[in-house]
Amino acid sequence: MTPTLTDVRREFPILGRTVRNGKPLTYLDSGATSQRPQRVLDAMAEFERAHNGAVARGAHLLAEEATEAFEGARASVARLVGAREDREIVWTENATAAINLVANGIGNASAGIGGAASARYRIGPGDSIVVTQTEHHANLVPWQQLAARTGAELRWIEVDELGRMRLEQLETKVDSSTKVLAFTHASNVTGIITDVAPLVKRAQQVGAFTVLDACQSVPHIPVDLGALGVDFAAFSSHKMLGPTGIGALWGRAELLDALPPSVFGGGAVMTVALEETTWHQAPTRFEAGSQPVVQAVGMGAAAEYLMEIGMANVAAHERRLAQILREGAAALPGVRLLGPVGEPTLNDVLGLAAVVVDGVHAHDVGQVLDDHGVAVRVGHHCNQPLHRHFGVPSSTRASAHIYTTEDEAALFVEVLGTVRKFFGVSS
Amino acid sequence: MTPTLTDVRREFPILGRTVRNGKPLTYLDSGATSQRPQRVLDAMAEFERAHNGAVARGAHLLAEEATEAFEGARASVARLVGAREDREIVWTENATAAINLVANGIGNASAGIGGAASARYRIGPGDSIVVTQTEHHANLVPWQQLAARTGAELRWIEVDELGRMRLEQLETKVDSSTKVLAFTHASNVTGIITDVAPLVKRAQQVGAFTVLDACQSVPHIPVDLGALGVDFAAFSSHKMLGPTGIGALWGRAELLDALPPSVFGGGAVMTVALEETTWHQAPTRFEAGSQPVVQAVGMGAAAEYLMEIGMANVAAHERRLAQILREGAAALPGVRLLGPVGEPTLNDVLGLAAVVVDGVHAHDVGQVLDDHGVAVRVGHHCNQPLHRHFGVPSSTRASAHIYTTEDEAALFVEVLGTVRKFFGVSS
Amino acid sequence: MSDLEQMYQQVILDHAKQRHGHGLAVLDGPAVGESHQINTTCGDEITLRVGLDGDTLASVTWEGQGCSISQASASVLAELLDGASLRTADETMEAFKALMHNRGVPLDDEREDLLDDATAFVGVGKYPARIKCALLGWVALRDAIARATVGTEGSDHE
Amino acid sequence: MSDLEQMYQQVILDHAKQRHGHGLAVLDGPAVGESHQINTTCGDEITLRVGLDGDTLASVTWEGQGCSISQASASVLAELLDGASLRTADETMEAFKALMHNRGVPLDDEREDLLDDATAFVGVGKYPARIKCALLGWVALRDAIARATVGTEGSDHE
Ligand SMILES: Cc1ncc(COP(=O)(O)O)c(C=O)c1O
Ligand SMILES: Cc1ncc(COP(=O)(O)O)c(C=O)c1O
Repeated sequence: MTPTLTDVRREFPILGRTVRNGKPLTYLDSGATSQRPQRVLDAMAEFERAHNGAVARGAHLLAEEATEAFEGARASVARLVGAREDREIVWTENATAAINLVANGIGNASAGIGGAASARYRIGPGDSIVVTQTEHHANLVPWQQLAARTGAELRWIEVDELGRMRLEQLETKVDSSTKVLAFTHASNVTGIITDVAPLVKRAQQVGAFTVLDACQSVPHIPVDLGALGVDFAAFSSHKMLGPTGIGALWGRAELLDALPPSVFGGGAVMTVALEETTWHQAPTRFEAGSQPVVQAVGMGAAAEYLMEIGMANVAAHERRLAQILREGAAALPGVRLLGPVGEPTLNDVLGLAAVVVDGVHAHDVGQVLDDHGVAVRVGHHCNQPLHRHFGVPSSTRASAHIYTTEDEAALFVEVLGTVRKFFGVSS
Repeated sequence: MTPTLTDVRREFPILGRTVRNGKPLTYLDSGATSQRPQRVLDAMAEFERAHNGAVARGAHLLAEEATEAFEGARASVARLVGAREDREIVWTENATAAINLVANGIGNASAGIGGAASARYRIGPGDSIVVTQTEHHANLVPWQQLAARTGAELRWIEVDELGRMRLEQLETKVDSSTKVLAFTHASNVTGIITDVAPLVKRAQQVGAFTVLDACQSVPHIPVDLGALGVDFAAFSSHKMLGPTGIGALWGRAELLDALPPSVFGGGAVMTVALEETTWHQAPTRFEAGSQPVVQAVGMGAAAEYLMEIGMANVAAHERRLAQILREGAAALPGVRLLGPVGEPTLNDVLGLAAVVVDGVHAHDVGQVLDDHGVAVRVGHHCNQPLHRHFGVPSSTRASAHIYTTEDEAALFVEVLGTVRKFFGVSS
Repeated sequence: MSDLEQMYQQVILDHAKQRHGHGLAVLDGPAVGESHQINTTCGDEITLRVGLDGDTLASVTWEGQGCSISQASASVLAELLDGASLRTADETMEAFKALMHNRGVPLDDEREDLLDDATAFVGVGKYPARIKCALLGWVALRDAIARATVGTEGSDHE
Repeated sequence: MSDLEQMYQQVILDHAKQRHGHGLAVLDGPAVGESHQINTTCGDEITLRVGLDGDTLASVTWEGQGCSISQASASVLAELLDGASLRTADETMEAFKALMHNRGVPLDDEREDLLDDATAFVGVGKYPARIKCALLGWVALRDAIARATVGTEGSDHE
């Protein structure tokens, strides 16, 4: 990385705090939510102190300044992810809301809302929606519900014993009935980074829309959504060094312009009579009500920071951490790593490791780590189908970000190695 | 007020800034978005600096502290609005999202989602939804769309020449076909505060659900939602001294538990198989995906601050400002005040004034005010039907909050008095 | 003793391995109640079944999977309350809840006596996120008793 | 001259009152284009209609309502470009856009000449929120020309 790791860590005040028993914090829960650098917090504080006003609504100076900051942030995020136009970025509450925006938009189109312009989105009985077995609930449940609402069939592409999508199933599962293919860019459990090309290719062959869950990719690896060939993508600010309370949907401009909104209110509508309403173009049509303005400013600052460091540098840094976490954990007796391990796949995996300790419940594993100041996530990480596939109810996940050190990754492995002894599980 | 106005103003750093031509800022756009006191900004900064972690998901100390802060904020907001249980407060992106949550939930129930438990929400052809002519787009468009989606009929209660709801129409417009009666607690154009009782009474007679748009009431007057007798209510943080990016839906617990969600994802679901899903109770079922955690902390701090000052004191302060703004504006030649003026109604009106200057467009009026440092809102304020009723396309609105001084209100009136001369409009 | 050791006292680790009352008893009749509870943070589940004989908990059995805290807590509960009066069960439940919200501080002697082995859970009170684990079986118990009392056998809790 | 006076120069106030080209001309034929534009901040609208005679803008008329900036801008536009060549129209549009994004600073002499009365809008560039108002008619013009050029009369823009 261009700035040293020490430089980076100095930007994150929370990393200096101590936790249980006065131990220094070892934050390995960035996959759930990342920390924010001081410059992101400062950008937001400065906005609050001096520029807060209603966006795109007032004629006064504060309103102008707020609008400029808000749209400037959109441009920053657009640049980070390779959007072709700024307006391809739609602000949402989080990534979950972004995916729901697409699913509910298709649902509304299927109910006739949006008229002829949205006819291309209509689905119904006889059509299919395809997801994969490694999806986060956020990219599964909206499609289940859309299927229930429209009568379309929900199919899924299975994964193998390491959690890799069985791409050979694309031929059979994705067919001329398929209207939507939704899949993750990187798994929040196995860390596997998806090879997007064959999925896009197959979807294009059959004329299906592609929806990419980019929640775990945008914060950690270089992503050029325009080049990937997908149609829509969702990601969240709080996982990419930005604040909570905001996420983004990216979509091809002409597709966004044809998708009916599903949240209705001020700002999104061009003219409102009591009888009927006409929508704006994207992104405005989807941004009903007062927007998360200061959060956009923070997310924009986070995007700028990531670009300053360089996403390739971020990815390289996390690749080293992946190696320590994954190889270290996999080598421990009685510990099972979910997903691939070893040199050949390390380039295709995020800096995280989800593990199952034989005979010890994840919650108990996490508690021992916590006692050493190591913050990890326990549970199914909103990914029950994949855990079920692995035959476990839950796991313990350590996940890194740009501020994570190799020593921290090693500490996770070290403490993990003591867990079975603590609970008196024979090895 | 218990703290002096000087004390209060010191809490808002932005009020000390200068704007065009070095003029001090006169912020009269609080109806669009309020400013935030230092203590709200500090509560959020402290959370970021020391307690940020994934809520309700981790076993580590930060996750525990974050969860405690998040739920503590819910309790503060619940107390401010008279919720009977904390879980009656559902976090949303803004008030618009809160109203859509109810409308889309009813839409989903009508499509069979939510099963028997949600049958009470089903509507369809032959049913009616009733709104009023003074609704903000946020409390109109969702109902229009729900009507379009379900085949129900949309009706509206008209307003009189001063913008007051014609309550005598309740008898005819609200009948046994009515399933929803949605209305505002206070108008963002006329400032009129609604007498809720007759609307609730009529809705209860016919068995309709009531949905209150409390966006403009919660920040400005004492509100006890439990006592008002309504079923659901929506309000936004950014209008009540809290941050952008969060709002709340309040609803009676047993009603929330029966309403199907319309945004689907992690956290909201109890168990997820690829085939089907079961929902949590409220509020969790509606809080899909990572939540606006730091925003909740800010909104909670804002609620605590308002309770410390006392909502009755807030209301009394703003009533004086209403008088200066409204009587002052109405007395100017060539200026028309939208809504009531004068002693008899002053108790029933917010601290705002929307005016139309004869022969000068609202945008031009706003520009002259801006040149004097006076920040107001121009346009239709997301309330086109009411403007159409008044026969004007737009208006200029000055709106106050706890930090507004009488001098500021007087300055608005003074500058407003110079506008026609500036544009050479004969008086 | 560190906080961690205080939470995972030996008696807890033992109960987590040798689970009392584990395995649902086959019961019949109107005074049977069953409750299924899930801790959604981790997916832990417990199904608990009670049989009433007048005012006595004639049978308390359960099955489930989860962390050592939830399993041990259900086990201690079954050991303590199998055969107890409804009144004792009520008081014990209340005492256990109070213990959980006491932030790691023991209760008064009277309630400590009532709780017996369950006092070992005192350390859980320092970990708010784990209180749900410890209460899972107790929530199921209260619900199962309610169902048994109204004389309807509920199979699930929805 | 204050910023405000610089924005609202007399020539602008005059045009806002005496609007050139106001009232849509009745035109016929394939080389007619019309565009309807709305500024959603304030609800201002403009409908602008052009008729082409080869490469010449033979007719530029409009109707609409709005603030003095949007009305004056449409009026100046109609006065400047009625009878102009498409090429001049293009260059003038580009120059006007450049002026708007020049933050209150005049352009070079060549473009100033082209803009003529429209240079009076220089002050608008200091008010980003008002740029949309000033551009409303120009956006409609570009759209109307495009519609006329493809030879289809578009009635609305969706
Ligand atoms: C009366 C009223 N209702 C609803 C809203 C919408 O609130 P928000 O934009 O925060 O969603 C507003 C504010 O714009 C309002 O004034
Ligand atoms: C792969 C993946 N998809 C979707 C989500 C949902 O993101 P959010 O909770 O920010 O909506 C997450 C994070 O929880 C995730 O890891």
